[in-house]
Amino acid sequence: MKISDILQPLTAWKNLVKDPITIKDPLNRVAAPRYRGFHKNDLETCIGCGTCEAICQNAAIDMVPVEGIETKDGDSGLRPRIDYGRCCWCGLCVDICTTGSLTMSNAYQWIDNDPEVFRFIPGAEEKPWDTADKGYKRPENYTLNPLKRVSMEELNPADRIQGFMEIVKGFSRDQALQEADRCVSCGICVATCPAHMGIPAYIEAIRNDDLNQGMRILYETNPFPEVCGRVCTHKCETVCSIFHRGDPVSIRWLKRYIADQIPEHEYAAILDSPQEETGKKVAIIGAGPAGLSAAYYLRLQGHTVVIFEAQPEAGGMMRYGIPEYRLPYDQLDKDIKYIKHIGVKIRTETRVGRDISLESLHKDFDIIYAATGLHEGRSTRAKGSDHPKVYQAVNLLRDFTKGLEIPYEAPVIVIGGGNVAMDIARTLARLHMQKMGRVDITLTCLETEDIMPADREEIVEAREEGIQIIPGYGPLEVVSNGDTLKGLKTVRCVSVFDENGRFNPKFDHSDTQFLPASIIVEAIGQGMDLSYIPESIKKEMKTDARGRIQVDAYYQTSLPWFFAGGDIIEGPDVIHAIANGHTAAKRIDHILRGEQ
Amino acid sequence: MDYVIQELKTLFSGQNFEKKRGDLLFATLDTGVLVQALKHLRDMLGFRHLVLITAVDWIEEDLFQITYLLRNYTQKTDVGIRVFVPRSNPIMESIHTLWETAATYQRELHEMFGIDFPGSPRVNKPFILEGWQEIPPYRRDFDTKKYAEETYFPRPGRKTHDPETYMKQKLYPDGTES
Amino acid sequence: MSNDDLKKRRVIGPDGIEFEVNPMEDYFCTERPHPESPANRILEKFFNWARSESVWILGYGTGCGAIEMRPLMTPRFDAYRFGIQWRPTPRQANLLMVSGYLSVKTLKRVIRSYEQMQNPKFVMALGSCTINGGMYWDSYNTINRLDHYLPVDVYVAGCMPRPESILAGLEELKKRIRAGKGEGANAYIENLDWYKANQKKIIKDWDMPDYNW
Amino acid sequence: MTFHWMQLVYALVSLFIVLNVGLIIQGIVRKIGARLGRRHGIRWYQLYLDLFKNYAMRSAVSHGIMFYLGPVFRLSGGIGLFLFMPVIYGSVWFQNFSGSGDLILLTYFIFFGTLGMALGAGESGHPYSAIGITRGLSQTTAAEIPLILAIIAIAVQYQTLSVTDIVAAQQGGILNWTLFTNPLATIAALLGFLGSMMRSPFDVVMAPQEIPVGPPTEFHSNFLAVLQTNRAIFPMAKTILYVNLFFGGATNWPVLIIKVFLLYMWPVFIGVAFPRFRVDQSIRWFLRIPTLIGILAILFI
Amino acid sequence: MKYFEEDRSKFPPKNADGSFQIDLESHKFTHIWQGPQHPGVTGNMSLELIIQGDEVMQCETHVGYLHRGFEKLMERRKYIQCFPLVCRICVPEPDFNEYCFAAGVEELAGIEVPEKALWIRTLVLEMARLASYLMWMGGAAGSLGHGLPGQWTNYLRDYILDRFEELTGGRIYHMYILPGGVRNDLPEGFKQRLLEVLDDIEQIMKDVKTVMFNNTVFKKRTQGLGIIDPSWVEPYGITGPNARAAGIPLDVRKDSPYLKYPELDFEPVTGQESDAYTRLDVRRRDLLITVDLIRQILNKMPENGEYMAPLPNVLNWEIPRGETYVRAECTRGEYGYYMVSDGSMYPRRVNVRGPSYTHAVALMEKLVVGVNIADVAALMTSLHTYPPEIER
Repeated sequence: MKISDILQPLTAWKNLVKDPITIKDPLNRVAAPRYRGFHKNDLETCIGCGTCEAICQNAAIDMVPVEGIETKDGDSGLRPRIDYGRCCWCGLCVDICTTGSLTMSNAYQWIDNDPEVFRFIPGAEEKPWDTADKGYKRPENYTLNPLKRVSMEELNPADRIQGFMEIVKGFSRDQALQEADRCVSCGICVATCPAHMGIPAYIEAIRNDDLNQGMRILYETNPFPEVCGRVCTHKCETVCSIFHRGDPVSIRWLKRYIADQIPEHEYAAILDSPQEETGKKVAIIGAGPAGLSAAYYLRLQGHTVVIFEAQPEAGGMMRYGIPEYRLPYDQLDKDIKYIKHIGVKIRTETRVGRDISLESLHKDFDIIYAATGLHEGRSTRAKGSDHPKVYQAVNLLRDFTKGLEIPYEAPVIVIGGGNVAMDIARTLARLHMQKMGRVDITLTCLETEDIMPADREEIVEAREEGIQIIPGYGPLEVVSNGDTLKGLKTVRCVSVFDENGRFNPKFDHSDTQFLPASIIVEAIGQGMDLSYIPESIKKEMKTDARGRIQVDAYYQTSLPWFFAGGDIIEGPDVIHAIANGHTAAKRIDHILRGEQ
Repeated sequence: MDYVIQELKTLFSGQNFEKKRGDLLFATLDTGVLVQALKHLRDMLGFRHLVLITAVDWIEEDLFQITYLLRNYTQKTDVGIRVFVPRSNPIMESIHTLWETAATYQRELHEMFGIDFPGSPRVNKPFILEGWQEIPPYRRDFDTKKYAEETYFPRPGRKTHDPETYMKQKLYPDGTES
Repeated sequence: MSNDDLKKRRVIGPDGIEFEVNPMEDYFCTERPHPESPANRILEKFFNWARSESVWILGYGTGCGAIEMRPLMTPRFDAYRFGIQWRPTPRQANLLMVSGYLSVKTLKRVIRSYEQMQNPKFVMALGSCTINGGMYWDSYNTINRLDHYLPVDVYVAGCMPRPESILAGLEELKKRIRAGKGEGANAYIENLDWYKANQKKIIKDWDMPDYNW
Repeated sequence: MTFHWMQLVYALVSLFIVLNVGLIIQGIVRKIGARLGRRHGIRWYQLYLDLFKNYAMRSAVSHGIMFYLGPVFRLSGGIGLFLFMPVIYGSVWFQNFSGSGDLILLTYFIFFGTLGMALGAGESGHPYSAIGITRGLSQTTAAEIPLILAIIAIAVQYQTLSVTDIVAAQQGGILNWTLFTNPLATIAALLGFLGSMMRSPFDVVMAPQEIPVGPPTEFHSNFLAVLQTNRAIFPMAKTILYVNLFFGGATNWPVLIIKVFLLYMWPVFIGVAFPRFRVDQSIRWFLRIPTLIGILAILFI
Repeated sequence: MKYFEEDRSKFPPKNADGSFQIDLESHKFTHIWQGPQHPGVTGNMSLELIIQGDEVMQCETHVGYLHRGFEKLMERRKYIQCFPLVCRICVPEPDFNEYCFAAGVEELAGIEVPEKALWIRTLVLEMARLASYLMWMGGAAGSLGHGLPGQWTNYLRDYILDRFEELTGGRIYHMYILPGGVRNDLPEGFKQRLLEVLDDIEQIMKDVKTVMFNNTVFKKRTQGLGIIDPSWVEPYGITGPNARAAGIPLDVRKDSPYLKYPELDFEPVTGQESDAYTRLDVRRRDLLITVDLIRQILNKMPENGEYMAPLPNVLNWEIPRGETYVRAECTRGEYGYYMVSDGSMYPRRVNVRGPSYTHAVALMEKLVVGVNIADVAALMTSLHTYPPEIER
């Protein structure tokens, strides 16, 4: 026992004169700026994707409807409700939040004697911490779900311009798995897809490397996976929840990946075969996407389906409108062949109204479904546009597919800013390259570049291929000298739509341009040809002021035996056509089975 | 580590050698030679520290994997010895004579997996659980969520919606366009 | 070993006489408890004030939340200045702090500790786990809702609640006591059968006396 | 000295004063202890609240008649010690019942409470209580030895057993205090005092960590409140006894309170800086130096 | 003082294996429980003691009061969902769990962690060590009835927790070391504030040394208490400070360096006596080394840099089949995670090897025999056991 050991401890008494270090008012102490306290949610930004719910290991989050939040495209209308009887304040929900709407305040006090109250919808129910500006927010430098797309391999412009080879190479297995991995399976896209394809489900099938399952899911809603995997307008990707912070998932390419991987001869083994024959007969006019889709689903139900097609081959606009470099014909044939395989009969080069009358079809078949599409070009009606060297894009494309010679004399001017304009411009560019070794094509359209209806990548690729794009100018006059075309005078367009959003272009006549041209191609829209419907039937049918057929939600016209769908109802879009073919098929099936 | 592989291979016909890192090796042995092998590792090769004993339930193959992790403090290396016992009759020789502390691990394995170690001290006494009446909880076929929900019934009043189905109900109720 | 102690048996005493022991009857009171009514109004008000300003916590760290007791006891938060003190024995404590999840094994001890506390007594539940299971909502060994087994006066949200939160919870508890709402002990006795049924449902090896006062 | 009924009233008044002083001094001491730990500590009136609260508890479980009597014995020990001792020297009001020969009685009272407690805690049936009692009795006994030796020393020195006389003998200047007239006895008594005040390093009896909470493990509600009352009175009484025996007593309240407080701070001063001795260690400790000093004190008279 | 020591050579009789024959009905023994609701045990566990007089004859450790079945719960959670779970396994220093889990996942998944993240992780681990030691120091003093050091060290720990809160957004459970890196960079001015706390700690640790370690009563109580023979280290699987106090320099930080420890300059602290006092003192000195390590880390840490490796989508994160064992040195010894992945999104099995597993059960039961019951708490804190990592 050392004496110093007795005395040293007594030095503790020196603390008597020191101030206590106690926090004076602990109840109002503010937590650190990064503190993970109670949740806040910006209801406007939130899209209710439910990713927070998916990552919560405590099942603390419920997705619930909130008053005042409408369900709409890209917004489920649900909002997270957090159960503080479960929450562990890990903040993973904040980290993964696809929109960044969910954050945490640095408030931490919630005391109650009723255990039932500890759950609330951040943002919707007022809480004292709603205004707290400090608290945990997702750090900028990392993310729990990759935001960058897997880059898609494409032919470079110099190569692809040489011919009509497909530009997009498609995903390899690794790439597809990597891209599929980015999906958070929220399912927001399903509602936006016109066909309501089971997108998260087939992406999951890719992840699980179970492509057969993926194929089955695709065919549930869409018998054109190869086509849609290439040329779909992918509305789904515009609402992809990941799009809020990064690149959307390449849903279209993933779909194509599934279809590409499975050889045609395996389809039959993977997919459902038709049910027992019902003996009912359905005639379909037009072997385009709508007609074929309707045919496929009707045939699956066991009905006899015959398609009447005017052109030599089935496919409609998919074949005669879309150039081969975007949609190779063998891929289209792969889809169509399977539809034929299950027993759909296609009578090509049979134009209804010319080779066979609608009345006789009505007599032979229980139901008729007309999906004749938009195959008539529309004119700009600019001065001089009736010149023979002014062509319609749809006609040129159709002729080109049929293998006919089409005019290509340089310089070419294409009028229009949509995908059809791009298609014809790029087709002609390839022709130019093949025939002349250079590209001399100018594309002009009313819309400025940011509102051009064409897909962004189309514009980029067109430029890469040497096409000059002059957006924001409207055609004023086609200048010609007899049979030879001189060029096109354009005028700057100030605005395309008026305040009500109606098409009503305004021009600034002080700013005009003259573009020299040998031929001009108009690609500003298409019209329909309903001449196959006899006047007697047309009279009974309800039509609107502009002569368009009126249908109900199931594409049934006022005549119970007559359905109409596809582009003639919805306007030009493959996926819409496929979707309403499917919808009509379901309804027709009901009627044929005598159900309501 | 190569000499360890060599010894285990020749003396105890070890298989499936897996070098995880420079200082971590996993090997599979037969249950029969395990105690001998561990003794050899301990006394001859210097793996004198028992890091842990644990089990993995490979229910698909109907096997329990028991892992013995040993450490050599002079070489600073670890060896993980795997043995497999059938799930239907999980009995393993006890190694509490080699390491006193092994008894604790074996007690836990007995309770949590139902693997028996005859002769291990207090192996049949409850260790962590009290009044447990179900199958041993760490077995894969024991569903903890189901058990918890049936026994402790979570607070009612919770209902969640799947965005995909909810949007379907709202936007296209019977499969048509809105 | 523990269970054997509670079995009926014959023992030889230090003086050599053999006698029978039935611990469940001999050591514990089997009489059913009854609610204790408050004193008259004015006196009760004074008492409640005294109770609220002298909260003695049973120093039983049942779960992770107990780690925040140390800061409360020590200089930084110093709960003593608010009349809060810790007691090592349940007999002398009047607040049971259930600091988070309760495994079944602990619940058994918590119930016994709670029952040994004297009326009026209070229960404060910390953290998500006591409200709806928290992190361990799907664990086979932890309860989900404390209010099924004990009458809870105040819940404090958090995982785990910060000391500041706990202090705020204690302030809330004091308010409730002063308002005469801290009658959990009587509520427990009035609904004893329900509580006991819930408790016995999950404590499969119920080897203790029913009431343990 | 004759007995008047009025003395009862006087005694009650002084009891009341000393109870309050005891509670407040305890509160202040705890605040001082807290200050060393850099915190505020309890409010100075917290002990009143605790006392009220414990009296206000609605239920109480008794384990038998001795369980009930234990705290009562303990309190009577404290009150007895206090009542048979002059509080203010020369004051009619506060001389209590200090007759002649009461030093023996007082030493008995110091031990009386502990014995009563032993019976009560024993009845509670809690093993912790039993361990606490064993510890308490052995340690108190050991701590009493130097005290008793010191008392014998001063009894020999002053040739009386009456506290009043001892106080009287110390009047008339600070150098008349036993502290200076018999420093060895004072040191022995002060060392013994450490042991009887239930503070570190001699508080293993009440230690919460070292297994038992001590004898009061099972005591609660009113029982505990009685013990708490005693805990206010008993140390006060003990300190007053020391003041009377070694520090010249007091002729008025302020002097008494100052002396009591300073003396009370002595074990606190040591206590906060040290952990606890185990009970065997503390017994050994008491039986060494303090006992030696005590014996020396007697020898040097 | 031999006179006080009773002759125990004959009684109680011993069994063949050296344990005592105990007949409770003979009334020569007392059967008591220390814990679970007792301030004298660390955490929520209990010791079932059979004592004769003041001496412990037999001890059985009871754990399981905190069992939540983490290893089972992890089997039904995705890897990222396990991340908030693991830190709950050990409350005073959750970061070792986070680190081990993250390191295990990274190893199985083959993720390269950025340099800066490694430094921050090292910093976080050392801060956690500091916090844990400080709190434990208070407990160790408290178990001997010494309140003051506990008060001081606990407020220092609170300062560290404040720094943690600032850095990680969490006070106790930091949930900061994600597989792949760490969740956030150091905030503005963090280093400065941390250094101030370190200065405080060094200051107070001097006081702790004078008041606690240079204290005659403290020495009397702890010297010679619970001596661990160096030869027990291997059969009982003793690691960390408990082994170091026996003169065996086991320190994972040195033996199998991880994170940035190879770049830091330190020597493991060892002691010779191997009693409770040495164990406490080894930890005190280790604490000071930690303070020094944090200073070194702050000096050497690069200012800028990525702190997170790119992760795949964590919701669909599949980890290739494999197994591994990752260890770290926590305040109590070797902390390890044995992880088995079966190639799915969910771990097949995660087994946590806490150092207390061996210290609190087998070793405790052996050491406590023959000890005075008043010293049991001190013995326990000197082993620095912590129940949740035993039963998980």
